[in-house]
Amino acid sequence: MNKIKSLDDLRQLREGMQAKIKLRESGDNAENIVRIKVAMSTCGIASGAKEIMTYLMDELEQHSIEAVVSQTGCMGYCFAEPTIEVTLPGKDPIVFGDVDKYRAAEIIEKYIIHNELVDGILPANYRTIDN
Amino acid sequence: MDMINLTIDNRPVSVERGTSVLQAASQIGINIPSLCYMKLEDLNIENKPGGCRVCVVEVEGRRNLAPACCTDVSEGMVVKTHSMRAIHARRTVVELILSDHPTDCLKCAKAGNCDLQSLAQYLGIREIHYEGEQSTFREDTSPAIIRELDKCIRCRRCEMMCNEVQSVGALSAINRGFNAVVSPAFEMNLDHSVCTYCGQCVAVCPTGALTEVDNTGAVIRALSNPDKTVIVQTAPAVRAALGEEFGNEPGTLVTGKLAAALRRLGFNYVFDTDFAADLTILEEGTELLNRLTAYLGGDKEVKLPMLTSCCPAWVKFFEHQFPELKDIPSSARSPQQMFGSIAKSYFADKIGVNRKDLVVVSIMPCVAKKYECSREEFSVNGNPDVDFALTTRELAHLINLANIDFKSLPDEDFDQPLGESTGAGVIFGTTGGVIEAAIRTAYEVFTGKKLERLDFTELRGMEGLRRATIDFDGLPIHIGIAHGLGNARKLLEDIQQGKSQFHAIEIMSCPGGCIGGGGQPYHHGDAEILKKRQMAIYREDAGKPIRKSHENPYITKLYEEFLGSPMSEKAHHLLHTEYFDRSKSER
Amino acid sequence: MPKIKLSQRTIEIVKEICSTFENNEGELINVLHEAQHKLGYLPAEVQELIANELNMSVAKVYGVVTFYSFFNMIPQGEFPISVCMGTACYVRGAEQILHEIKRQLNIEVGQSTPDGKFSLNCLRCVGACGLAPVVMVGEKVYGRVAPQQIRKIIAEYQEGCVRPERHEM
Amino acid sequence: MADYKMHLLVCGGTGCKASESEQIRDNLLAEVENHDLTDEVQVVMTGCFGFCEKGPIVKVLPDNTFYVQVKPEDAVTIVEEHLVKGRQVNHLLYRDPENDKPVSDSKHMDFYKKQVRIALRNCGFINPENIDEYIARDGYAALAKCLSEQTPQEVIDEIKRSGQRGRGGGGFPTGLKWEITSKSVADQKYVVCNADEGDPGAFMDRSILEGDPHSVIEAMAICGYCTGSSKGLVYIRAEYPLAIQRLKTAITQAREYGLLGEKIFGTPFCFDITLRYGAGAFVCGEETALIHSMEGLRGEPTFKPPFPSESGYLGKPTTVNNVETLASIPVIINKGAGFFSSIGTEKSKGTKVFALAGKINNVGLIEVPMGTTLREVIFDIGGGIKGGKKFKAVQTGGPSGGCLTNSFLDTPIDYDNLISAGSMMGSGGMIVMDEDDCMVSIAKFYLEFTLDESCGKCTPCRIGNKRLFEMLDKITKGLGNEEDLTRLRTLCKVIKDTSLCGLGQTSPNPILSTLDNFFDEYLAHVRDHKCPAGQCKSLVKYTINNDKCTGCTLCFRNCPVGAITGEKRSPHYIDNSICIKCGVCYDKCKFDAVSVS
Repeated sequence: MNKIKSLDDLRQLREGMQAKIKLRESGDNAENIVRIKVAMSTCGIASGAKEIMTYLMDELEQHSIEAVVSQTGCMGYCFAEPTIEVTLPGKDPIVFGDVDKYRAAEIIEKYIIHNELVDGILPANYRTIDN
Repeated sequence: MDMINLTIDNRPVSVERGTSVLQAASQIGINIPSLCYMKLEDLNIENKPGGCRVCVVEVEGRRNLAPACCTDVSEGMVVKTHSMRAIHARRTVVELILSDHPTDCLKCAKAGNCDLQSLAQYLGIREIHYEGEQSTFREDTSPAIIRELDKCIRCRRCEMMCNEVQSVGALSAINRGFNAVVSPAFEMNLDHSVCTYCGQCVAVCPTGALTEVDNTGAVIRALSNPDKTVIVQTAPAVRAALGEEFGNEPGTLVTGKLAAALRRLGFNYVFDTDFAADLTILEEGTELLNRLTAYLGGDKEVKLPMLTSCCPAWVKFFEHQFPELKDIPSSARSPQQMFGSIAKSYFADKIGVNRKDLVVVSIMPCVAKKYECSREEFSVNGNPDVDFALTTRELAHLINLANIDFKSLPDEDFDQPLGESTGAGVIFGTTGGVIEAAIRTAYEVFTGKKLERLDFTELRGMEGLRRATIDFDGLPIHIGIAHGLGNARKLLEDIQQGKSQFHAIEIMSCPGGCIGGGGQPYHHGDAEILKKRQMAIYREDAGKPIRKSHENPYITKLYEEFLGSPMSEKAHHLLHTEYFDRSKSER
Repeated sequence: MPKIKLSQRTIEIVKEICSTFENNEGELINVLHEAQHKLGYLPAEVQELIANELNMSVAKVYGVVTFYSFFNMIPQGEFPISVCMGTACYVRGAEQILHEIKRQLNIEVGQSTPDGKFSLNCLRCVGACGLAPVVMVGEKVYGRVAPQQIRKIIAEYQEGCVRPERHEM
Repeated sequence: MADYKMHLLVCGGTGCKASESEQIRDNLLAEVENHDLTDEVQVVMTGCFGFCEKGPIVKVLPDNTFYVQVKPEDAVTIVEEHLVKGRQVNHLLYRDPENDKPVSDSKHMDFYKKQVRIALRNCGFINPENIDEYIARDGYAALAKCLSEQTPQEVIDEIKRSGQRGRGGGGFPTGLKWEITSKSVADQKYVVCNADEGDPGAFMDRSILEGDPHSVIEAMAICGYCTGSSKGLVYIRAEYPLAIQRLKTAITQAREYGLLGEKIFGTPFCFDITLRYGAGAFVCGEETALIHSMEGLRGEPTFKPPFPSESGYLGKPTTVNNVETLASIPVIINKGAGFFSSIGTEKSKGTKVFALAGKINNVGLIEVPMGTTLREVIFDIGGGIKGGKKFKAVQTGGPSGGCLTNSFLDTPIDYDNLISAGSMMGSGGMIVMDEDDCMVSIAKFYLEFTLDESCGKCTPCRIGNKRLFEMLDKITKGLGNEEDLTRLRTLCKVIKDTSLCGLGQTSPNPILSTLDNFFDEYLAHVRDHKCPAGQCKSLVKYTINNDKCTGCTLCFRNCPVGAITGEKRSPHYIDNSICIKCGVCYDKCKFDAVSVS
């Protein structure tokens, strides 16, 4: 273990460490940031949900967007897997189907950053398991 | 000097910074009653736990009452010492103490001399509103001291004396809460502890929780037995204090009345321990000179400094705490025991009485002397050299009991041959006295010259540790003096570490020496009394026609008729002793 | 008080503890903690030895031992039972629990069962007020204890349990 | 280190640990491994979440799901359902007591809604055994800031401006305390953390030390910098093994990082910390007693002045601060005095941690802004009284405090209000009592505690409290009279007025406050020889109703002392001279035939 010899050392260490517990901070502050749930059931995983989740996390990081990406169970849209649910602060959740990397990038670029709607929204007639 | 102005009971007063409210009040004649607090001025002894809460006073601006003993004055302070609130609190506190105190004052050894009793009287307590369970403890009787802790009020004075002043460490506060009390380890009896029986705990105990073993009954029985010849010896410090018990000013010398009273009590012979003190000087002085001569002759084995050995508490102290130094003190017995030994041999022969029929009583300022005469090595076939040791207080009690009007007694002399003494024997009663007496003799014997100046003021005083160098005709002799065992410990530690430069050291267990002994009339925390007793001792010395032990004609006669010479085989047998390692024993 | 003779090993242990604290009188409480931890309790002979090692009076050591309720001078049961007497436990019925344990074991607080298996003590809050009333057996905490459970808890320890590791005097 | 997608936080506080939370963690780890998720899911044992009533607690992040009363066997379900399938485990969710609806996010629980966590900021959030996590939460930034940017006096001024007062009970301004030590001249000074939390029913300090030990270490170092001291001592209860272990780990880590030791942050400042253990003496919470205890002596208090700030440990100037006080210091430095002083009331700034316990639904550890009312604490956060009983009183301040009734429920909590209400802040224990609690017995309970814990040095506390206890005992046995009540009050006042230390000066408070607020109840005991709450055994009589008793013999068989007699199938009878009033017959009777009077 290296000694912390200056304020800068401490700062560096802190920044490195903050990423590791950011997840907890964001969880605590979820209402005010972007929340994305990736349906991670058997069919979802089979259609590449895991890769999409990692891709989303990386992309959001790149764009410095504070977001919570979590996995959730089957949303019931097996025909449209992988599906993700995006909740912007103060808005209702919107579910996107058939999300591949290209569409994921589009969702981030258009919906999350610029708040424009993107094709492929699934009808919001389901209930999230939270409710 | 930094002065602080304050108001006590509407009177302005200006005192030094660091003065307590209690002291400040007493400076303008306001007496705030206190109980646990005790200060012996100039002796560096202070007990200030702030525990009894009797001295609480009202200080303007403070939420609670403040203990006057521990509250230092501050600028502009306004104190009310006797407001109704303070009086009410004080009375309640004393009632609480009494609610946990036996009410057997009628037969308490301390009745009439008890600080708690006086306080309850002063506060006019006629009823205790808060009765309840009382704490009870097993009574502990040792050869010298009785502990009746039911009467303990947790002032902690004894603990302070035993630890801080004497560094003995026999006592400590134990348990907590309602069961807290002061006790030896494991609540064992004192005789299983490192207690030296110096009796300083007894000397400061405000109640009857700590008292001496009462031997008056045994003495009365002996005196009333026609088959016994009962003789008495009285220690030097007794004559400087006994008067206090009969209303004399502290420092009044009552030597003549003392002898008269003892005679009226029925003792067959009234002798003086001072005689034995002179004898001690010859033995101990000779031993010192022998050691010195050997040392100067290049003997590296010789033990120096030589330590005095007349104080039994001190002897027990080093036996427990410094057993490895046990061949350093002089082997001479204490004057009490030399007296007993000579009385039951030389004198018994002289008057033709069997030692079994001779009862030797000693009047001592000390409680450890009771223990000393019970030591096995000081008896012959189970018959002790000294049968009973009474304290000054016990003697006063006997005198009263016998309806002797002490103050109107004529002055009488001691009997001969064991009643003759010199000024040197007298000063044994105070710190520094033994060594001064020894020097008066040693100088003349060593140098062969007559000593011109007898008053060695450099050896006198109340400093706990004193040192002086005496010129033995060109040879500087370094003297150390300690009174109080805590001070003694410092000198012993130096010896242990090989740092001691002294040739001879005098050690007395009690602060002030024997005048401050545990068997003396209670000083109730007034150190002035000790100083006055000390002055009285030196007065007695100055008035004596002979002031050097070796000039005591009866001592000379004793050697001629009986002992031969100092340190002779016979003298060794009768007047010297050995010491034991008590550090590991079951004590 | 019955005398016990300390084994050479015990003497060494105590001396070693004292020397880790540099035989410093001021470390007395730490020394006592360590000694009790290793020996289970602090008999008079151990206190004498400690006093000797730290160069202080036995009376003082005893004074400290009897001041703090954490220190024991008698051996504890193989399974010391402690009942929390904190306020939260008290208002949730700790007294009844204590009473039931006393009844079951037929001992008073501060005593051990004749077979040396259990000893009973009360302690101040253990800080598990959410679980009040709380009983501890050794280090194990039992929460939300009802008087009816006591028999079962004691039975757990009645037989077949491993004796906690402790040095014999 | 893997980049985890999920964190599972398991409460490692003493309460949850006693309910096997370590086993839960182990099972979770095993399950995570079974499902090959070790690279994605991190399982962390944190400090206390505070919601002890519902422990053991497991929190899943980032979706902030709060599982309560988890059992070791639930680990399988949590991993399979929540982690793998992404479905919350419904039966482990907290249910709103109002409408029985599950609440998954702790933020929406009443228990957490009104809390503001400063001292507890990291408890239940970070792994207390990992210094990195503390650093990630701005840990040691305050120390760095002080050392590199501020003079000791500037730091002291900042703390003085924050208005923080000692959280140990006395409420002495922290900044002022530091200033006095800093101005004392000595070759060595000491910083002492008082972690001898002894109030029965209080566990704030323990939770902080277990959950966030670094915050205390950092604050002690800051205090060392301000007061010019290089040595810190933590006086901690030996009864807190977990806190001791966490603290030791934290000190070792801080030393490895050079945050304790020589030349901290490359400045000339040196500071290190050692531990001293308490040994079960409540009075050692008093600072002079604590200092004596650290010196290896009996923990007896001495008269103040001199205060430890001038003459303390080994006679040197010593700052003694409570755990909670210290834990807030880094926040004050990082966020500024203004942030802290914006919270609270005029004379009591910031937040206060309370240990909520007793007859309350949500037992736990909470932190609220000063000025929050008792009602908000007890009914909103605490969820009201257990079992639908009626609120009777709340005891604050432990053995030094008092019992407050209904009429004080809307009093904003701060130092001064509590004192004028006849209680005190104390260290933060808050025990709620309901209609079944006899207030005379409660007063007696506290007195018994003080009696046990009195050091015995001064007369009023040693003997006075004994007499108070005896009088209360008499009253609860129905042997008291009205005159006793007057004597009780008189003696209480003298004890307060004359005792040597805080313990004795406050020990009569539980009696005085119950005498003031529940005088009728005392009267019932002495006049009618009745205990309205039915708690005083001597005043209770069990009888069997002839009409209802079926003679089933169940009571007869369960009576521990053989006080019940009667033939099978005919009414039984209780001999009250034998009955010990254990209540077993009452509990066992299936026919409601046993009545209490």
